Amino acid sequence: MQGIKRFINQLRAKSPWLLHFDCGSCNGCDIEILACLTPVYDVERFGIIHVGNPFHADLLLTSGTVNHRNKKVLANLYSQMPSPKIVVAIGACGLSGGIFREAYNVVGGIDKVIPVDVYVPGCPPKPEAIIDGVVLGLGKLQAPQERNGERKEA
Amino acid sequence: MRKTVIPFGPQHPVLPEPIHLKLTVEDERIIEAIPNLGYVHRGLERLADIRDFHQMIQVVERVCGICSVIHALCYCQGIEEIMGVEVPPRARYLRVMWSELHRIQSHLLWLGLFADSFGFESLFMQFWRVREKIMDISEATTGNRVIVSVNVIGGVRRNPDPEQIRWVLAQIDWVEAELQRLEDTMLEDYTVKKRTVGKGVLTRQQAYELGAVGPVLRGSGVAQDARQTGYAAYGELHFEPVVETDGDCYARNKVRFRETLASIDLIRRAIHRLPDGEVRTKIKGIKPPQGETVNRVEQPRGELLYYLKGSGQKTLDRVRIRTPTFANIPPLLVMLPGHFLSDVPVVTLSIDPCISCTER
Amino acid sequence: MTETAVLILCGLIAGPVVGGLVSGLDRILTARMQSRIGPPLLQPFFDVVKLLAKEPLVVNVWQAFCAYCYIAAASIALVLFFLQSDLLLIFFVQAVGAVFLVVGALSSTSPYSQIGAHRELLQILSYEPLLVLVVVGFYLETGSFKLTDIYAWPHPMLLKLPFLFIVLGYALTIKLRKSPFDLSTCHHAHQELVKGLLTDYSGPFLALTEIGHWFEVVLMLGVCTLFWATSWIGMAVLLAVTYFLEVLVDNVTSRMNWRWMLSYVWGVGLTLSLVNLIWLHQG
Amino acid sequence: MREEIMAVSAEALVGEVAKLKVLGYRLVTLSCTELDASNLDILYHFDKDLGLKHLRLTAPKAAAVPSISPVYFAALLVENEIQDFFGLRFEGLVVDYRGTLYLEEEALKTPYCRFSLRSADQREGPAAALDAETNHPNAEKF
Amino acid sequence: MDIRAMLTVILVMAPFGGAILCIVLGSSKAIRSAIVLATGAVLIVSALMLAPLVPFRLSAATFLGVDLHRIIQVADVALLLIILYYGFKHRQLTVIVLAALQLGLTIYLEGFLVKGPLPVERIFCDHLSLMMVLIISIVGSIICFQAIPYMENHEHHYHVMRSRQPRFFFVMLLFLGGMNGLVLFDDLVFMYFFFEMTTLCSFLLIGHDRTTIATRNALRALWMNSVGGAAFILGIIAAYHETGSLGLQKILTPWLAGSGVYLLALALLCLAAFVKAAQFPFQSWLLGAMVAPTPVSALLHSSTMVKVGVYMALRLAPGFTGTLLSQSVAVFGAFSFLAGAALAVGQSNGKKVLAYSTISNLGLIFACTGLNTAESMIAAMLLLAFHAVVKAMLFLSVGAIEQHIESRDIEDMRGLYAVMPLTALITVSGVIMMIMPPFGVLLSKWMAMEAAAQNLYVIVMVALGSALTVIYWARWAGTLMSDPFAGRFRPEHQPALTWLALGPLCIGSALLSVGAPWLYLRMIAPMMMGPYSPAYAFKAGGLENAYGTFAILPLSVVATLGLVVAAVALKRAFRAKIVSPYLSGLQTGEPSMFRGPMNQSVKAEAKNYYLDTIFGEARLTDWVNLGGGILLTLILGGAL
Amino acid sequence: MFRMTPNIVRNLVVRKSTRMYPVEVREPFAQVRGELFNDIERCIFCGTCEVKCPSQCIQVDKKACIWTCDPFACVFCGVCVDTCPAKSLYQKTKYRSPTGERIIISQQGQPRKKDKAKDRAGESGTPKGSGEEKADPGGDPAT
Ligand code: NFV
Ligand code: SF4
Ligand code: SF4
Ligand code: SF4
Repeated sequence: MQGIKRFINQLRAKSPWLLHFDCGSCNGCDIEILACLTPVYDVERFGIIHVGNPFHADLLLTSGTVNHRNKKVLANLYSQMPSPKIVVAIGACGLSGGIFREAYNVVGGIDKVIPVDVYVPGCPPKPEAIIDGVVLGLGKLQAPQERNGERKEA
Repeated sequence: MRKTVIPFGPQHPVLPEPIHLKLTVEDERIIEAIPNLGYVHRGLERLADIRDFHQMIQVVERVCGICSVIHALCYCQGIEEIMGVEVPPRARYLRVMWSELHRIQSHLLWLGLFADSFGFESLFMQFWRVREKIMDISEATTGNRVIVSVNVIGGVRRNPDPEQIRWVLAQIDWVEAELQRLEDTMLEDYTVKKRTVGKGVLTRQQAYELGAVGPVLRGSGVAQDARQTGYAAYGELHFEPVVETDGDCYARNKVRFRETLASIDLIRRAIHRLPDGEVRTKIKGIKPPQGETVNRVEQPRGELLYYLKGSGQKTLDRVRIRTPTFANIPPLLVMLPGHFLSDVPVVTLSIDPCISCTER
Repeated sequence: MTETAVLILCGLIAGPVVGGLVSGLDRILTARMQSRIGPPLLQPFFDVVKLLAKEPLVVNVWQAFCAYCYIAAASIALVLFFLQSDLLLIFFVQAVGAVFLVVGALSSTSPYSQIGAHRELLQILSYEPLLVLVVVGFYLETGSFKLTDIYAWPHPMLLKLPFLFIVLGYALTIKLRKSPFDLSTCHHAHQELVKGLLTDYSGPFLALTEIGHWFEVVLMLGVCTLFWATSWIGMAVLLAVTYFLEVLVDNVTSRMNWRWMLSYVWGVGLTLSLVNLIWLHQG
Repeated sequence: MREEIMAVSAEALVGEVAKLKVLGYRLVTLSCTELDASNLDILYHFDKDLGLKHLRLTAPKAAAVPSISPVYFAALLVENEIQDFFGLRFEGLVVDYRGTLYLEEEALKTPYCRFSLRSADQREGPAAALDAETNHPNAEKF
Repeated sequence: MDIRAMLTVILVMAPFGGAILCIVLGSSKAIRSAIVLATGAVLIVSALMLAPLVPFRLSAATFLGVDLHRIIQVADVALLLIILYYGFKHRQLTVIVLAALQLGLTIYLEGFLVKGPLPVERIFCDHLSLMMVLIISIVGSIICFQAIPYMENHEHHYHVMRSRQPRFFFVMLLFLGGMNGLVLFDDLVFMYFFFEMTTLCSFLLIGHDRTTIATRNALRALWMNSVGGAAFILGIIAAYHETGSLGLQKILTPWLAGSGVYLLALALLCLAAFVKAAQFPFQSWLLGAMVAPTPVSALLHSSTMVKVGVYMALRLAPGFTGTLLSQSVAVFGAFSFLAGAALAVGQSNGKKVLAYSTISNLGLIFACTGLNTAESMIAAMLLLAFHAVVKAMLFLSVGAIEQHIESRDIEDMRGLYAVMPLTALITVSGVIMMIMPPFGVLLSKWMAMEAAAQNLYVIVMVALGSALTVIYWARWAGTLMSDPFAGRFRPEHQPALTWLALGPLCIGSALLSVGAPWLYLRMIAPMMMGPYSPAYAFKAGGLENAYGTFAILPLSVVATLGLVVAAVALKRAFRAKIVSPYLSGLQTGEPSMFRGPMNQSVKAEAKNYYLDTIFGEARLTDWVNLGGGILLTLILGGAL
Repeated sequence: MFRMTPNIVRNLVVRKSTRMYPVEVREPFAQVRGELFNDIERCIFCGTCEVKCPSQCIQVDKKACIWTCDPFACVFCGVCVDTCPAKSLYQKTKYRSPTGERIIISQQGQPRKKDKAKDRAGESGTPKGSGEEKADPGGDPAT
């Protein structure tokens, strides 16, 4: 039983399907995320598919600042993802609101709304950094019990 | 009739950015499209209250990552105009170079996304593969891939050496060669044409009156491009706008593709005529901006307008940004009805929407 | 009896194994065509196992039910194929799966899944008649609908049914959900319908539909082998070429819309098959 | 500003704009700035063959301004935006979002009215609560 | 008296008796119900008792001492006079002309043409008749049972002051008797009488509600069927002229196939059959008939009366084997199959979908009849039986649904599972039985396709048509289950008689499907003689012939197993977390609502595709009528 | 319809354009603006960076000589680096790596006079300041 569990957890890290939600980003981070999918970085090597649908996703990549309108969307999407799930916040905006922290319609980073597992700093982060972040997230996917989010949900 | 109501976006794989369209369709034919914005609205114009006019450069760059260079350029030109700062010639040429590089990457990005919007995944991959080269140029010459932070008031921050310039030339040659290989597919392929020709038609009259800008306007046969005003060094580079007359998605596609090639050409010419000398005028000691101005430049998506107003303080009274997509959304709303659901991504993408620019 | 049992087992195992491998190969080939490296060959299996281990979320329990029915029908169809049963019957059983998939998608209230379901219906509408005509072509040639007789036929069928093979190609492209016919749902989700038909399936239920799809892929490829059933080499070459062409077409075309699909597939497909059938009738 | 600016009154506005349309001008945009606690300054930018022309309207916040969106459909977005930002009412908008184009209830109302905002903090209810937990380092600067 | 004769008399006369009782005593609900139930029970029992006794021939010379032929002559004239009366009452010129024509022809036939004493062996009951009798008696009675609560509700809903139910049940029961008579008699004149009787019953029942539209559609049905009647009597005259006989079995003498007049006679009889079965271009009466209360639609317009058409064609088929007429009937039938399916795709009115589907299936039966091989005849008969049962059940479900949600539009049935779960499930299983193996309808369709493979025109149309069929059924089934409440099961209340009708029909049709091999062996194989040789062997739990095999029993077993597994899995799914469907991240928590522009809640809804631009009635009707008309002309012209 | 075919076939035969990150790591270009560091030894706590930073993510406590930076808010624009009078700030070419939790950089330096700083600019002083990266307790996510 234990072996099977470990095996499955290993497979989880081999097939992370990601959902990208642009949560009020300036596109800088978005295009870098997209760039990861394209030939030069080709994250499909790791089995990553951009599924575009929370029901199929294991990994939520969010970029940008949370604002009052999109925070509901963000929470909705998160709730539609089947666990185990990992949230990776991309870019200064997603981490803390970045340069827009003080703007009136900015709530702050992603973690104001949903639990974040990995923070990828940068404005925007390089595709390499995003890949690093995803890999870090995969580690957490393999050991779901240590996850931040799980703790919260339990 | 049987109406289907579809929430299209904000999270939707064909929309790279969150915008919501409440689509009412009948048997897949759109009869009404009502947009809802505000998913990217940050309110950064208001940040001018707490950031001084230098810091605002970084802020307006982050209006949008795809067109950041030109945002900063427009902003700096506006401030320079109010403050009466003269920009050194080398800086003006470098500004052209970086602007055009930026335009190329933005257009390549769009060409890829557009290919994706009609389900041509491999073409998407090819455009983005080529685009990485431009990103490399950015990274090497400015220090960052996307938001390059290269414009400052009074000039530019980096001064590439001749070695680098030669390297840039070699890279864009490669890009041009690759693009020519893709041209046949993007402009002549049967399935591509089937999906784009006759879709989202905007007549010349409509485009003009609805205030369309950029490739949307030029795709409808109006030869208007803010670069014709000759800002930066465009006046000396004999710039010619690219025009197509059909006004459909295919025409816009063609405009953008040809513009990409034209930009490569512009870079070559700019580099060719690149003067030596300073790249940055010192502005120490000049009073902070006082007065108001309107400045316009050409973004990849069309004409960008900054209205700046200062009252001699470190912070500006008002920064108002009218981005090209903001101007192109009303034409989009006119174009959508009557098309099929499967054309929504194509028609929407054909204006190259940039929501973060629109909402700021 | 034992032989039957072995064949049944073969069908049940070959479906997922071969189907998964084929789709793994497909992904690699696609990646290479796009100048990428692509995932490992076993990636589809990783995906499915992972999906099976995910938390089950449902939007409507009937969807889950339909997923089971889909995979059941798909596997039965393949088993019948291995048992060399009646070809027409096999297609009918296969259609059951397709219908259940549609019903499942319709049972969600999301417009994406519903529109996807309707597009899938239109896809069924496009390829079903073609498949029937292909089967009729076999019948006219061999005088039987039974696979035993068709496999026993001493001449390569391709020589007599070349147009019907092209027609089957259309059906195959639709069934494999490849461009230009990936309308109801597609492998890469950059589509106006998100994931269309499969939008609201998730976790284990999505895995079921995926495995069901593998069964169908193997079944369709099996039907392709009928066209050169006289030698193993011919069969293998035919399969390889067909599949390569499928992937190629997927990569050199954009997605079209269903109106085009219906008129094109019916127009060209029916004409081609009629030409071929009349030829068979005369000859 | 380099280009000419023509002052208009609210009553003459639509007529003036219609006249420009006949002359072949197209609307570029509107720029709105708060002058003081009760007045707004609206600039209407027009363009013809890359030449600009501006109309300047000084509008009291309390009174509604006639919308020019029936003349120029393109004005619809920007007028809605000004409704959001400054709380000014435009009468006769083709599609009226009533101040919800960008903003949710929790967000600041009329965020660009710094004079009035300073006097009466309009944040209330959930917005205020959210503010408290956001605790911007520069919050006091607002 | 011979038991067979007794049963025959009961099967024909008991409903008449019941009918008369209904109109005399039926003003009280209880008595009326009792009469209907009793009649139904008698019919069911006698039909079942008849089963082991077939085939047989009986002579029937007199009834209660009067010459039977004389009775029929008088009744015939009376019937035509009644029709004439209705024609005058509603000032419908077509009806008057056609009725007068028929009257004239009847008198000509009876008075001038028919000479000499007629043979009295008038009753002929083989397995085909038996199958019809079973359908009429069992399915028909069940439908009448459900009509009891239905009509109660119906009148309640329409605020009918004076109940017209006695009249309603009078006609319904009368009709049952007429139908039994039609299939048990072999004498063409008798058949003609009963044929006209069903026409009249249909007219009365369609117009039952007396609304303008009901009256109009009833009149349309009347005049169209009168065309059929006229063709019928003309056919009789031609047949008598050619063969000198009025016995159906007698006139089917293949050696006459070369004769033009003989073929014309058969073609005319086929024409009558086409009209009765509402084939294109006569489909409009059947669609109009959908305004009638739903039990009427179930009884007359799907499972019994329209089947008269195919019954006649099946009877006539041996008479035209190998002729051009046969070919054209096949093409005509296939065309109807395709056109009916296409038009059904364009419909959102549930009853109209059912109506078109009926037309379509009848078309397939005609096509099989026209193909005229052993396999195709088997297919035709199986389809006849299965279609009757399943379609009746679907009609009754729609009736129940209609009364509950007050709409018969498929769009309004969206998420019906949440409102009436059991009925929804029964409807869905009906749909499944219509399109999926191993159920009987598909079994017969499979046989039909394999039989049709030789005929390119037919197979192409059948292939297209069956794909279209899948569309409209699957769409409907999905719509019923499209439940925003995600599958919570609520109890549902229906009158006991409704369950009594729906339950047995549902279970019965499933069992019948499993029993298809025996149905074939017992009921159909014995009839495969003359030009037809028994085609299928019962092997390994399936039916198999030289070129095809359909493993019914193994598939049924596997399907049942699969169902059990899926049901177990369903239990797991019931425990799973239920989430809102994908709405681009905008869902608000209420079912299918999303947060749209201007911060408003908007309902996300998707409507089915009806492809009006391709398959809409307005678009297609003229074309299919033209097509049907041309083919019909070809049939009649080709016969000459 | 098959105009893309030459490209596809070409892609099949020529080298793939994929960079095998993380197996092979490409050298970053020179002058790339990566992770920000403060050579706290040199810092004179003048506060210029705090004033100039467009993201306002630096706080300089002039009295206690603490230089704090929120790396999650930093946009790596390099303005602080350009304006730092003591040239104590610098950016590496490597980007800042992702982490699992919130971090605040806080560095404690030694108080010193402005003019002194210029003298000592050339010297390589022994590190006296202590830099630390610590998890920020305030960064607890809210659900
Ligand atoms: N080009 C551009 Fe922008 C600007 N300004 C605009 O719509 O991309 Ni994000
Ligand atoms: S972190 Fe920078 S690049 Fe990313 S969204 Fe924010 S401003 Fe744009
Ligand atoms: S600007 Fe340089 S010296 Fe001044 S406080 Fe900042 S880091 Fe220290
Ligand atoms: S790099 Fe830019 S954002 Fe980061 S600390 Fe320096 S000035 Fe601030």
